[in-house]
Amino acid sequence: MTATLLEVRDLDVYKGPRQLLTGLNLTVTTGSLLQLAGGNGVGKTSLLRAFAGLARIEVFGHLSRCDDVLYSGHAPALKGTMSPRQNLRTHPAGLCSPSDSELDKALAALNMTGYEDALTARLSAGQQRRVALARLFLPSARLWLLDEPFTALDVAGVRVLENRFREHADDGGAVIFTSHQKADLGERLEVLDLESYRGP
Amino acid sequence: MAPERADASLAHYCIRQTGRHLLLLVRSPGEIVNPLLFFLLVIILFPLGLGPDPEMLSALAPGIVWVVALLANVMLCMRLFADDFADGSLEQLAMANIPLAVAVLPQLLASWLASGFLLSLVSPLFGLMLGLPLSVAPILMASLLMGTLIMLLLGAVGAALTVGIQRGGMLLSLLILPLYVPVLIVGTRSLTEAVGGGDPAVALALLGAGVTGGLVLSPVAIAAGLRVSLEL
Amino acid sequence: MYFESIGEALLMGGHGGFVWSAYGITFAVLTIALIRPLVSTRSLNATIRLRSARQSNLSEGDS
Amino acid sequence: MWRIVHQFGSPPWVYRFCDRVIPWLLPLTVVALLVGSAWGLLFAPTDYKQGDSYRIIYIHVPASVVALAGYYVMASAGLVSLVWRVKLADTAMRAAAPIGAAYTAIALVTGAIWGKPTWGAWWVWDARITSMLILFFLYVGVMALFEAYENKTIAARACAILSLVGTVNIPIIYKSVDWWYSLHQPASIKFTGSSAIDTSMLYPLLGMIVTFYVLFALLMMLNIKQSLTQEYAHSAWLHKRLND
Repeated sequence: MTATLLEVRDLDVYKGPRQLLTGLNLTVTTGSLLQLAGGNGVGKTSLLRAFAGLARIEVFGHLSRCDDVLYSGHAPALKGTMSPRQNLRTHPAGLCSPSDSELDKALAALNMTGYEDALTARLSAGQQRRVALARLFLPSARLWLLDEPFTALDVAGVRVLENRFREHADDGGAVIFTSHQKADLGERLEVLDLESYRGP
Repeated sequence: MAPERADASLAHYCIRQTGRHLLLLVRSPGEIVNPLLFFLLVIILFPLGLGPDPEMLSALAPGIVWVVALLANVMLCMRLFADDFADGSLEQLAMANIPLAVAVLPQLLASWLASGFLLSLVSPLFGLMLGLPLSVAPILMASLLMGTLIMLLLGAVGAALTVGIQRGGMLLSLLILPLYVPVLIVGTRSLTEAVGGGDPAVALALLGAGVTGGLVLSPVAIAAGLRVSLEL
Repeated sequence: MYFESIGEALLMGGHGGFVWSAYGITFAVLTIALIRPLVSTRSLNATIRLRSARQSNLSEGDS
Repeated sequence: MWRIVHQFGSPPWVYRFCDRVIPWLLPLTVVALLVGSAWGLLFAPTDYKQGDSYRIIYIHVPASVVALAGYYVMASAGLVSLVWRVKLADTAMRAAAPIGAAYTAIALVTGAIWGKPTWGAWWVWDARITSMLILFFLYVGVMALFEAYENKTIAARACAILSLVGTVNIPIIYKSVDWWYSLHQPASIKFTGSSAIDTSMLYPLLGMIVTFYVLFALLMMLNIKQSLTQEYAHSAWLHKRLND
């Protein structure tokens, strides 16, 4: 049963006086993997934030989506003075708090076992990135909106994340992400090149 | 996908977020101690500036205590959302599947507990320095308890609107000081009535009205302000 | 007119200085508020006409 | 499920409206201003208590009244832009702010000048004047907030919110200042109370109040036309309009 998670009809996105994107039409259903591609400054992040509902003032047109959304932006939303466990248990976007076993399983999937209770500030940038991505390995929302999820990840990390994407899509979820390099997700991956929707 | 959980309710979320912010405040004590230190230091300035004469000081004490509490609140509001905005937590707060106006309340409660609440507990000691008799202490504490909460709620609106602006501190005080005028007037009035043997009930009642009105109305403005700042 | 002469109107029983200065300041502020947008609009219009004029000879030139 | 409605509102229509109205409204308002001032200054009788310094009320009272009304005009434009996302409402709000601030400044200056001969002090902590001072800072706050943002579309949304918050607080500020004033000052000094004022003095005052309202509208139209010209400098409809 494929339900529509996100629907966009003739969407225009502005950045102050400049029109970034125009006339965008898109429907994202369960099980789809969508990559937003395009050069720097074409408006990938702005579009993703529009999908998330964080950008509304300069977005015009019809945009409707399901309420069950997980957004991950450039900033990892982690507090340095807390441990990964505390960060993930009291995550501001998480309406329900994961149990310890789910937490350990998620952190293990990103081979962060042993760091659950260390101070996040003392972890390396790559490790902090993995803690931020651990949310994807917890029971989470159906529609994922991920901004550059593969940055600061080593090869192993990228592969783990790609598998998770496929798994999530098979479970009836959907992933929309921005990325510079081509993601190895096979033919299921649709790539939306925003260059063709560039404003005047 | 995410199975409906027993603790997925709003109340659990708010309790968890309040705990989170209290933990953060405890872990970085500067956030709590600064307003209190500021309050003590600035109170000490007035006798140095105006002279130690107890009669004159106790006559001016209500105004001094309240103006200093007001300034401490402005300082607090400058840092209110700054860290969360910088590290992306504010974004995630807006992405929580509940109204932002409700989601922002735990942080305000935690900030108030760590600042206004403590300030009003400590204020009788500072009041003594200004010649405020201990008999007035309960009124002083009650009025500051409510006043600091109203000022935090109003200040948070200004903070939400200026969090995205570099060096937004000066602008913040310009935005919220006019809104603080009624709180200052009513708060000082409650103290002067108490010191003068009059009846502070009217002023305290008005402060109570301010708290309830503030709790209902300002979260909506704060949420709208945060959404604007998140657009940057 | 209420006053017998212009001189008396200026004096206003000693208060003239205050009254006329108040009116002077008010009219100054209102004049500035009135003139500023007019001048700015006029100059903007000039640049727009200039640009559209240049565009039209450009299109004539190469057509 | 939530969705965003298309933006609407037509700048060309408003521009044409301003173009048609301003040419006759501007001279009319200037004449009304001059006639009203002359009436108040030269033809209205003297006040037996205050002498001729009372003539300042013919600009102080209208400026104060319209300054306060101007804030509500600005806030309602903000509300329209906030709720129906009409870009023109942003322009109207931005146009109203500086004029309201100018009116408040006029009210403060004329109030201070009036205070000197009447009560011997340039600054009198009268309830009206104090509230007017706070209103001035509310205006300055809105304008400063608008300048602080680089992206002016987002700035307008922030200012709309701030002006609505200000609207809710203005009655509270005015009432609390009155309460503060009644405690510290015996009610002897009634600045602009509703004292029964003789009709020969009342008519010029009413005339000036109406004139100041019309002037506020005129100044708003001028500012709106100016910002539309700036904003739509590259648009075809403006080129056509300016060239024919």
